[in-house]
Amino acid sequence: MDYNPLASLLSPMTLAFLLGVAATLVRSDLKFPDGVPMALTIYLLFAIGLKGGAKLHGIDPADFLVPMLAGIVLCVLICLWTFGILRRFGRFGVADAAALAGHFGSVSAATFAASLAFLDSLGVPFEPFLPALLAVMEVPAIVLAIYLAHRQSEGNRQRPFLPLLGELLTGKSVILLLGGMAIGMASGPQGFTQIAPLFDAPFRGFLTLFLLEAGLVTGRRLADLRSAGWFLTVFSLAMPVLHGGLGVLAGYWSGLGMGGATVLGTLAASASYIAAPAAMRVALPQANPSFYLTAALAITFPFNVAVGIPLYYAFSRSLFGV
Amino acid sequence: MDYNPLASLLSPMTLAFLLGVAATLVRSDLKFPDGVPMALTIYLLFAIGLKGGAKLHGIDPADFLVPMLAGIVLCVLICLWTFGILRRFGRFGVADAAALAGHFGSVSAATFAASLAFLDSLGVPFEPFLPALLAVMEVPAIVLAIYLAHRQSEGNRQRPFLPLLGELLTGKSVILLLGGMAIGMASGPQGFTQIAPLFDAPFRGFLTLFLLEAGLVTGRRLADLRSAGWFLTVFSLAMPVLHGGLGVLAGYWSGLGMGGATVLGTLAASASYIAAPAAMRVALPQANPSFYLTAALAITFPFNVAVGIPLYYAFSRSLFGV
Amino acid sequence: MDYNPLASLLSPMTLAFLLGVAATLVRSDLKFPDGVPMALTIYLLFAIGLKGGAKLHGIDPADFLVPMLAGIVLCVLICLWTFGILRRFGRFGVADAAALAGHFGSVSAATFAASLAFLDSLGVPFEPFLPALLAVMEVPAIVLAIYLAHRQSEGNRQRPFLPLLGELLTGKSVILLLGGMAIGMASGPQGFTQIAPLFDAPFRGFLTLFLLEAGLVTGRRLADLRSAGWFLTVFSLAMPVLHGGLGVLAGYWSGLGMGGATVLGTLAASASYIAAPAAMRVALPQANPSFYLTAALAITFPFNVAVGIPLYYAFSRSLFGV
Amino acid sequence: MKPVPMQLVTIIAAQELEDRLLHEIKTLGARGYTVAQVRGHGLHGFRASEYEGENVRIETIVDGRTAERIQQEIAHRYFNEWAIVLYATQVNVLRPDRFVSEEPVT
Amino acid sequence: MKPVPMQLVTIIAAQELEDRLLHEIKTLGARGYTVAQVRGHGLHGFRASEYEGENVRIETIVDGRTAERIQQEIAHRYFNEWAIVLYATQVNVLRPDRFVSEEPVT
Amino acid sequence: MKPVPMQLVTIIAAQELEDRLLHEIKTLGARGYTVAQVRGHGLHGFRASEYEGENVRIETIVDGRTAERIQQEIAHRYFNEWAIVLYATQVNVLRPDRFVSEEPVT
Ligand SMILES: Nc1ncnc2c1ncn2[C@@H]1O[C@H](COP(=O)(O)O)[C@@H](O)[C@H]1O
Ligand SMILES: Nc1ncnc2c1ncn2[C@@H]1O[C@H](COP(=O)(O)O)[C@@H](O)[C@H]1O
Ligand SMILES: Nc1ncnc2c1ncn2[C@@H]1O[C@H](COP(=O)(O)O)[C@@H](O)[C@H]1O
Ligand code: NA
Ligand code: NA
Ligand code: NA
Repeated sequence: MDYNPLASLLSPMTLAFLLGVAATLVRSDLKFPDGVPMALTIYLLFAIGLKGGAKLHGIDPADFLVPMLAGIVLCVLICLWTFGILRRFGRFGVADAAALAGHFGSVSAATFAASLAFLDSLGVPFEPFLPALLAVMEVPAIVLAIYLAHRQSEGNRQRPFLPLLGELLTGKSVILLLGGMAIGMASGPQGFTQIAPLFDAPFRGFLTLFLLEAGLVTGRRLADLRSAGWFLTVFSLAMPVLHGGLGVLAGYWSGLGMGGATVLGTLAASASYIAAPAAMRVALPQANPSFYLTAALAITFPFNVAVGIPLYYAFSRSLFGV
Repeated sequence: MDYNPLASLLSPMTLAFLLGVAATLVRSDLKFPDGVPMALTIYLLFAIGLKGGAKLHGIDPADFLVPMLAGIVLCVLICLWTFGILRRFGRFGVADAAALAGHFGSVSAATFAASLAFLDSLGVPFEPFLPALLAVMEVPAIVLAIYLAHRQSEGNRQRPFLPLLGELLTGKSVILLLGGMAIGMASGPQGFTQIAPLFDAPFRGFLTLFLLEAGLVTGRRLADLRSAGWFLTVFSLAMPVLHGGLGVLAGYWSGLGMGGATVLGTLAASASYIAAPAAMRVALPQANPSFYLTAALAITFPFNVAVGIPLYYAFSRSLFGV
Repeated sequence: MDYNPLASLLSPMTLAFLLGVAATLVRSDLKFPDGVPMALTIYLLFAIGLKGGAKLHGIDPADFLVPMLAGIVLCVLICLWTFGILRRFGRFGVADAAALAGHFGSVSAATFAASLAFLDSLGVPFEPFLPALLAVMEVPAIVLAIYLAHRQSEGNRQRPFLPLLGELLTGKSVILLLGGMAIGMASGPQGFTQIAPLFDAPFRGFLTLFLLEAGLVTGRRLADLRSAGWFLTVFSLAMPVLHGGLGVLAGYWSGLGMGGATVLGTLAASASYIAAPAAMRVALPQANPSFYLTAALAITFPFNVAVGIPLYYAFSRSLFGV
Repeated sequence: MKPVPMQLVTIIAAQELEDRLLHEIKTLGARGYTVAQVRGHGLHGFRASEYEGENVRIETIVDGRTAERIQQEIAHRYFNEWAIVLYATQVNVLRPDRFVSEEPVT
Repeated sequence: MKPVPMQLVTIIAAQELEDRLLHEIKTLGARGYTVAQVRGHGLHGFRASEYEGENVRIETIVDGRTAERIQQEIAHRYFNEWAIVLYATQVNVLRPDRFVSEEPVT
Repeated sequence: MKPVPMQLVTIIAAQELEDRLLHEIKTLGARGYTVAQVRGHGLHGFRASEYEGENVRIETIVDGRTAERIQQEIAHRYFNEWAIVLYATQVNVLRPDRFVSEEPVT
């Protein structure tokens, strides 16, 4: 199998993202109508869930218990050490450090989708239960981060913790991913065939549109890079590489194949920019959104899509000795 | 032909609806952006019309005259007796009883689409002109119900009746269904092939999304069940069974096949929740929307999708001696 | 090759447009939700670009240099003479005449798409670089028209010209068309295959929806026909025929095939109704939008879709001696 | 330019009434209006989804006399049957004549 | 009918707060409200995309006493931590009783 | 906290002007604003579809002096050529200092 790392940079997905960034930089009036980005998000999450679920039919749950545990442990660790690093070396306040830690410990569905599309285009197989990994790795770090912030702040107006946890576990991404998987599993491959012309075939096309829009938003955020400072910039480029490597290793050890390990690496390296910002806005309103949005959306996300995924894949290949 | 009634409950369509209800019950923040539900409605109605029209090519109009008449008569009768029952036994006021009668006498396009998807998945054939049935059965009961309310109310501020009729006959569902059929017929199967990748193949996928959203709205309405009262709840479960049976019989007598009779039963059993609420808001503003929305959307609709359609199909099978 | 001009009138695209007009005339409440028309526009422009770009792979740039130059020259000439005619014979003010000249000198992406769909349905081949033609022919006449208006007006509050040019060259249609082509070219046919299920197969279906909506807007504009006056009405029907003929000739001379010449004719004949109105609102706010919107959207556009395209095609056939 | 007081009349009503209400206020002398999509809750329950119907907020700046006429007319024709909320606010504008009704009060 | 002065209380806040704020104002005596989707910019930065979150504008017409209670309560509970803008305007309505709080002031 | 009167300046204008107008009001001292998508009709005809362009309503709460400056500047620069409606309303806010312009009046 001949592998050309440039091909990933030249995929329609990556290029659409760059087009979006470029359009903002030249001050184009291109703008998706209100509601369309959210509609695309709903489609992507639900489609990921459905497709994964349909393939789960007849798979032994034991197969994915270990990778799942590995994923969750990784998220918790990432959250803890990024919090520490940001506090000590970045000199961030408690709320800002915690919010950022929650973002890096959680995962990005769009990056996940890009990694699947990447593997698909190379014909590399991967485990059907990966969407479940995406779902379970989303929440833990966010919860932990909020807990860290609450513990260290002496504010008396903290929101009670339990309802917050409830809100997170019923957030739209969890509902759509797990709900989609349940539907895909219950209705089986036969059921999925009925809806595949919407949820399977055009998936990469919709992802391309989504990334075009994400590029537009990223472009607007690039102006904030200066206010984010060089520490956060370097942090948002270096940590994904570290986390990606650890993720690939964790995948290898927990029994995933070369494709699955690449995806676990991608998940670990990715920073949430849908679920985490929404949660932080509610739970840590005192944290500055400029920091976490710029880091997750404008730096880590494009880095992973363009450079990270091929990197983690190359590492996985060498690890599996291909 | 082996038939498993559980398969309908486990279709992605039905499950998506249940997911929507469940998401609301656990207070998820999942919500479709404004405009998306309406866009899905427009797509479904237009696609139903186009597909039906394309298949009408070369069919003798005489074939569907009798089923259409049967359908209209059924709608009128349903409207009359539900009005009587609600007035006498339910002790509803004139406006509320009339509004409810209009909903049950009219038909639901989503339920119709679910019944076609159901038959498709079983490989049961049905007549191509059924969408025309859907179109002609929408308006009569609504008009009759408004007339009933106006006749019995001594108010002096009644809106004149004729413009109201005009509004109903040019409502978006009639325009999209009949317009779609006309286009499908005029451009023929060859014309339809050009647009089938949008209006045919992904139809069930879009229906799944639509039902997910309908589930979200239904979930919110479930809280109103109490205010609807037990009479309306029982009514909204029992009448569909009666109407469904009558519809299947009417289909049988008027020359439809087993599939067509199932669909006519479904139409009779279904309660409108797009055209009728819109009409009632304008024509009977004094009627309480909680009653008709809860009955049509939160009770009758899910009942038909999950239980009713397989029931009417089973009845049709036994009637046709399969 | 047997060619039946009626088939174009009976294509789902044309019929959907007529349905939209009819729906408005009977005062239907059919209305696309806010944002959907813009989402469809974005889709169409991006899809046109992607598809064209993917086919450009391995084509000699020299092949399309001459047709492009021919297209631009045509746009400039059209802008100049329509301005003259409207000033002298139509007795329009400077701003109104310039705004109209900019619309007729520019091009309409929807008309372009309709002409491709028309050729496709007849199996007539055309050059892959035509979308680039669409892109380069959009801006020149708009810029020229604004320049004409500014030169002839003694107002002291003119907006500086350069930023205006920048705004036009980074307008969403240019970005999506050229950006789409670049992506299509860079990722090649193999990249396009990945996204074709969204951007290729359902293209005509989305175009049908777009035209349905354009019909709704056109219907509302028809009431303004009276205020537009008979001169503008005749002008908006006659000029396209002239421009269409010249465009076909220019295509023939510049080395395009029969299909390409038909499309260049269509482009010349078409009047912009997305980019030009947006530009004129900003650059010539004193011009009356009723004139240009009614002319471009309610007269020239439907004329081209229903009558013009088959006409230019027939002319091209005879020119090429088929 | 000096700010001059005018009346801003706001109407919140079911979207289905939009065309009729706009026609009324134009007939009563309004020379412009602005419409926004809103959702709401009131004595007639929720109006916040496609099925329940949504509301529109119609705003028109008019002179005092026209404001009164609009309020009285809408109240007279719609208050009994419809879910409508109507109020007037004093605002200051710079070009009063562009808002003043051209028609004589009849 | 004669116009009677009432208070229109407007709250601009993050969409995530919508449900809680509506609950508060209902509890405090508001008998209806109207909600619109808006975007904005303020001391807490931009709120104009899916990722940044959007704002809602909540408007409720209430009697003067309820207006005061709403303003004090929201200020007390939300001003410290949240991006909220809150103001009251005097408006004239025709049917005052439909806006007056039913609950006694406690 | 005690309510303090401030000025709410509202601008209704073509969406194409949004960026420029926001820049103007920020330069003139506004410390925040809220924007809503609206459609409308006025002396310059309809603005209610993608082709006609839509309007935005920009609202900013400022102190009286800034309000006056904004009104005069916008009037001076835009009224001649553009379809713009501009008005000011008195509102009561609880935290006046968050709205008061930081810049000296020049
Ligand atoms: N007190 C209020 N304040 C603001 N808006 C209201 C109020 N009451 C009702 N509304 C709005 O007016 C619509 C109709 O009111 P109602 O007739 O009370 O149902 C509601 O859906 C709300 O959008
Ligand atoms: N001066 C102002 N005028 C109007 N709206 C404002 C103003 N300041 C803030 N807002 C709105 O209130 C939201 C929260 O404000 P802030 O807490 O200042 O970020 C902003 O996103 C704006 O929508
Ligand atoms: N009298 C008015 N009341 C409220 N809004 C208005 C009024 N006149 C104009 N507008 C709004 O301001 C925009 C531009 O106004 P105009 O310059 O009159 O066309 C319109 O599209 C409306 O949205
Ligand atoms: Na991560
Ligand atoms: Na029925
Ligand atoms: Na042209």
